[in-house]
Amino acid sequence: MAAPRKLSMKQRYAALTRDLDWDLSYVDEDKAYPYTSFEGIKIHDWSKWEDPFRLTIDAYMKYQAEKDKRLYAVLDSFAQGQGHLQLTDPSYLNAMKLFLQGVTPLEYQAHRNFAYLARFLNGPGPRFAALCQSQDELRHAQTEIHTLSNYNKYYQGMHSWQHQHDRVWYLSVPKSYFDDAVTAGPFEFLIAIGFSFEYLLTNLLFVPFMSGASFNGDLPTMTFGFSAQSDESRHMTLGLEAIKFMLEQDPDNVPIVQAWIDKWFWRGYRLLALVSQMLDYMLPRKVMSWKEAFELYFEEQMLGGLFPDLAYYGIKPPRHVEHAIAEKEILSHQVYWTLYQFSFAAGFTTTVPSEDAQKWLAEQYPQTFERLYKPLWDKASAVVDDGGRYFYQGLPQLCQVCQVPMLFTEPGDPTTICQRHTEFEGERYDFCSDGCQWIFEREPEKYVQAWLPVHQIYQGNCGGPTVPDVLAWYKLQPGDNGEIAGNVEQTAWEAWHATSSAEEQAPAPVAGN
Amino acid sequence: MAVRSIGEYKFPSRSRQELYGDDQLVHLWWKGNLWFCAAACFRAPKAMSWNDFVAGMVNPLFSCDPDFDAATTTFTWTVDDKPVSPAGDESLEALGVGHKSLITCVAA
Amino acid sequence: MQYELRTQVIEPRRKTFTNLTERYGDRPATRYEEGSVDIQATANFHYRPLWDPSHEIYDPEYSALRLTDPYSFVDPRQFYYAPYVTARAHLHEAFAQTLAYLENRDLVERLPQGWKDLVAQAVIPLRHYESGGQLIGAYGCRFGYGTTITQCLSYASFDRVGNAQLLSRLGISLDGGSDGVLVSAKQAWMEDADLQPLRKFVELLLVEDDWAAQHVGLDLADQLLYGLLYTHLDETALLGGAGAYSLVAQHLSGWFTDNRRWVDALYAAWGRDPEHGAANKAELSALVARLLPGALEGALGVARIADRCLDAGAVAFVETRARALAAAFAPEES
Amino acid sequence: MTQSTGPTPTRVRQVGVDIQETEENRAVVEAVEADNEDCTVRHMPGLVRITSPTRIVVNRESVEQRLGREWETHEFQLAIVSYFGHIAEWDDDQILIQWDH
Repeated sequence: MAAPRKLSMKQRYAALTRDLDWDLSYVDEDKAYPYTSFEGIKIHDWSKWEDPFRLTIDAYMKYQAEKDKRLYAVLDSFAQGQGHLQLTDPSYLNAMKLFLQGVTPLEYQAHRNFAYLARFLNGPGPRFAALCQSQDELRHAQTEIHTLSNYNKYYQGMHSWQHQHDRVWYLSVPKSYFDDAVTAGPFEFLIAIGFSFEYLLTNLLFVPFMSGASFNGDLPTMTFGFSAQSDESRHMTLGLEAIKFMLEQDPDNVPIVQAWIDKWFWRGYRLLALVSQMLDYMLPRKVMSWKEAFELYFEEQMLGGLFPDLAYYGIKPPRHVEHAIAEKEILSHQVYWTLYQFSFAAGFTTTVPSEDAQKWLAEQYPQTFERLYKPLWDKASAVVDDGGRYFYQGLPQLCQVCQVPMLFTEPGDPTTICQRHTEFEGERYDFCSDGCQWIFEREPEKYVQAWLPVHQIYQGNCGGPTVPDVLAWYKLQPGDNGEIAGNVEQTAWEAWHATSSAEEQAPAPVAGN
Repeated sequence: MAVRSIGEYKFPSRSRQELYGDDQLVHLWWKGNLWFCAAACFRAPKAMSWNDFVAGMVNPLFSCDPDFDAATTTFTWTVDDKPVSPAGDESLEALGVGHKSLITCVAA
Repeated sequence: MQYELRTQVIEPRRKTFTNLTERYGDRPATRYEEGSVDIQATANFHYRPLWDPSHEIYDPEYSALRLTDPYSFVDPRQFYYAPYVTARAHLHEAFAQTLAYLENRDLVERLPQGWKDLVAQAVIPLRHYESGGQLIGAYGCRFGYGTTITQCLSYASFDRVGNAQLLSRLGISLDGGSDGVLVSAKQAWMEDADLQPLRKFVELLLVEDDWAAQHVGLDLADQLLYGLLYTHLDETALLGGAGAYSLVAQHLSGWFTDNRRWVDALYAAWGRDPEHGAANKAELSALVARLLPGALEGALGVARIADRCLDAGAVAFVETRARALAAAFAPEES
Repeated sequence: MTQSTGPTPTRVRQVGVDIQETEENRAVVEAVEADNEDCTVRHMPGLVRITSPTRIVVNRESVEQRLGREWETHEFQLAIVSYFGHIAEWDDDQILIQWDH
């Protein structure tokens, strides 16, 4: 960068990255890049790949080192100042427990599989972009761990996140999602993660989490989130570039890409069911409703902005998107109601929403909350008033594809659970939706392998036949799971705050703004 | 449609019946009752009698609903969408319940 | 309120994550440990890869070299992302300062002709060699088993493209700010008879199945080439009035020393493994026996160019170094 | 942020960029505001969202004027949180976000 006669950013970038590549002559190209033809995608000219960011290693290192310096300074001062006491309420951390158990391992998986792309894409431009993303994803996994490490010292539910990711029932939802992506070929992975996840859905995942952190006194997560997001914009660009590149290379690629968009939109959307309840139920102080986030980040920005752009290539909005739109009124309620019943076996806690929270939910969901869900919460409250607590006495039926308990309802009928099934080679397989059934029927050989937690428990592969056996195998500790009211975290929190001076105004854990 | 793969791609189901010996997985769904967020999944012997199934699996689950009373709540039943009238000592297998079958009830 | 709260001592419930207390006892963990140990998934993979149905997503069988506990290897540098990028930001910043210093004083232009030829004909073309190393590191990052190992390979991959860019920037500088030298160096990489053995060696490494074989092969070539160009010739440069070359070489030899630390630690971990140690040593010996001749041939080509430019005893140096490597990895007498 | 009632009935095809709200980034936000007449600026917790019905341009010179020092367009990476649209150009002098088609 100190060169007196500077090449332009573009020329310098080309000389320092793409031009490093050479045409192999001692081995066949097909042998060196064996994975880019079996999916049916046709690439005629790898050099047509555009690299918008044009980052060279020196610039990458400089800016990333600066970002991490800022982030770790915040983490250190937070730990020194016992910043965790500034949260709105310890129950806020349920969102972060879900994040560490469910999302951090995905960042790590992305790190490893972008390395696969960094090796096996034929073009040096996309290989280098994939290598940068691989590094970034490792950064995200590690900065998340380090951000939440301080909370882990004082709170439950974070101590065995990696062990749990490989074993616990609801974590098979994110795990199977990503296992599905990394076992696909390189182009499908680019559409699955680079495009569908990073571009189509990432804002729905991250921005609510980070705004939620900022609204609930979680400075480190907010700082981590914004810092990670600055990398995400590079990743979004890679995803968008990938899809345009494939579509421009050959018209035969269009139907293949369309099918992947259809599959991965639905796969990702089902994964985000966990985020929907986080926004509407887990945050003590609400940021925005799932419905509003979905309308803003998905309907406006993606259906309104992106898909008209892709229509140029003949790409249509994803199959089954109308079901997702219709579900925005009911999704979070159904999911949290499910987690409420099964949190005895989870690494987080649940409770009946407070009166204020229910008021907020009724305002956000005037069509559905009071009519469909408030009666359930009233009944659950009555159980509590009688000295009980409703937990489901059994294990749920799971969807073979998304692995979420089959809690979703028929399109247009929010009171009847949706049941779909397909027979394949003499065995019956169950699905939560038309979307998941369609995904199975495209590739049944893949989904028959699914490691479904409920089925595995019944096969005796999860520590033993009883619920306590399974919970021990999950490494759950007292206070990790179950009901919020009266658990060890709440008790400790009250004790910590009781010792502070009387004029202290604890931030009120109420809904709305 | 089949998968596109490099090499043969054929793996057994990880939930196939033979993994459960003489038992099978059975789903139980109280249709129309949203108190239960989803249908339940049980492992039950094929030869289990209907009475044992009701006493050992259905009632303990349904009892989490405070409005349920085993003595008075009556149901109509289907197995995989076919109406059935289960009798006391009839086995699940005889009722047409197969691996991962869906037993549905609607409160009368 | 805040002040009083902050003076209150709250006893932590635990010192770190459970996997680390299970491994190391009840003590606080480092950020390196929290971010590296036991991070990769090990169980209950849902599907087999469509592109390789014979393996699990992460599978120790991707290599003949195994560790009973993959985390018996840890990076002696304790690099997780933050210290890694910080260290490399310093490297690139220092290199930029060196280059600026050389350019401001026209020191690259004023290198003796033999040294200019050496840089243009033998050093700059190796940016493609580094680029091959980038692919080898990425391969190991994907197919290695255990985060402590794959993390090192990931950084090594990134380092390679970084090194290639250092060499490229030197080439741009040598050409007074444009890319003429890069163009001729690439042509040499493709066509110069003395560079073909090295290019062939790299290309053949890229199609080795076992990531560890790729990694060991690259390391053998590294030991010969870095030893020759950035250590042996560095001393020659200081004696021969080519201080500018030495100023550049220090950054690359510094990187190589840093990289050796984890590579040597990995060899040691393979060798001392309670279950696989003996098999690992035998496999490593076999790999070296199989791959060293190609690495040597490649490095000798580069040495011949160096000797043409400078008559610096390069060929002799490489041959001696190769004999030492062969001896170091020779099968143990039984 | 909870006051809006969902998407407007006739959708305008916006592009947008979210920038982390910091002292340093204020110059960037001001430069974008000045150089994009039709843009809308909205403050959200911790970040500033800039949207436009046409395109968003970030000019190096405009940022440098407000910052009082040299500014590389690469530095925008330290500011950006998210965007929607397509990064059509990113060179030494300018960053351009718009839809292609």
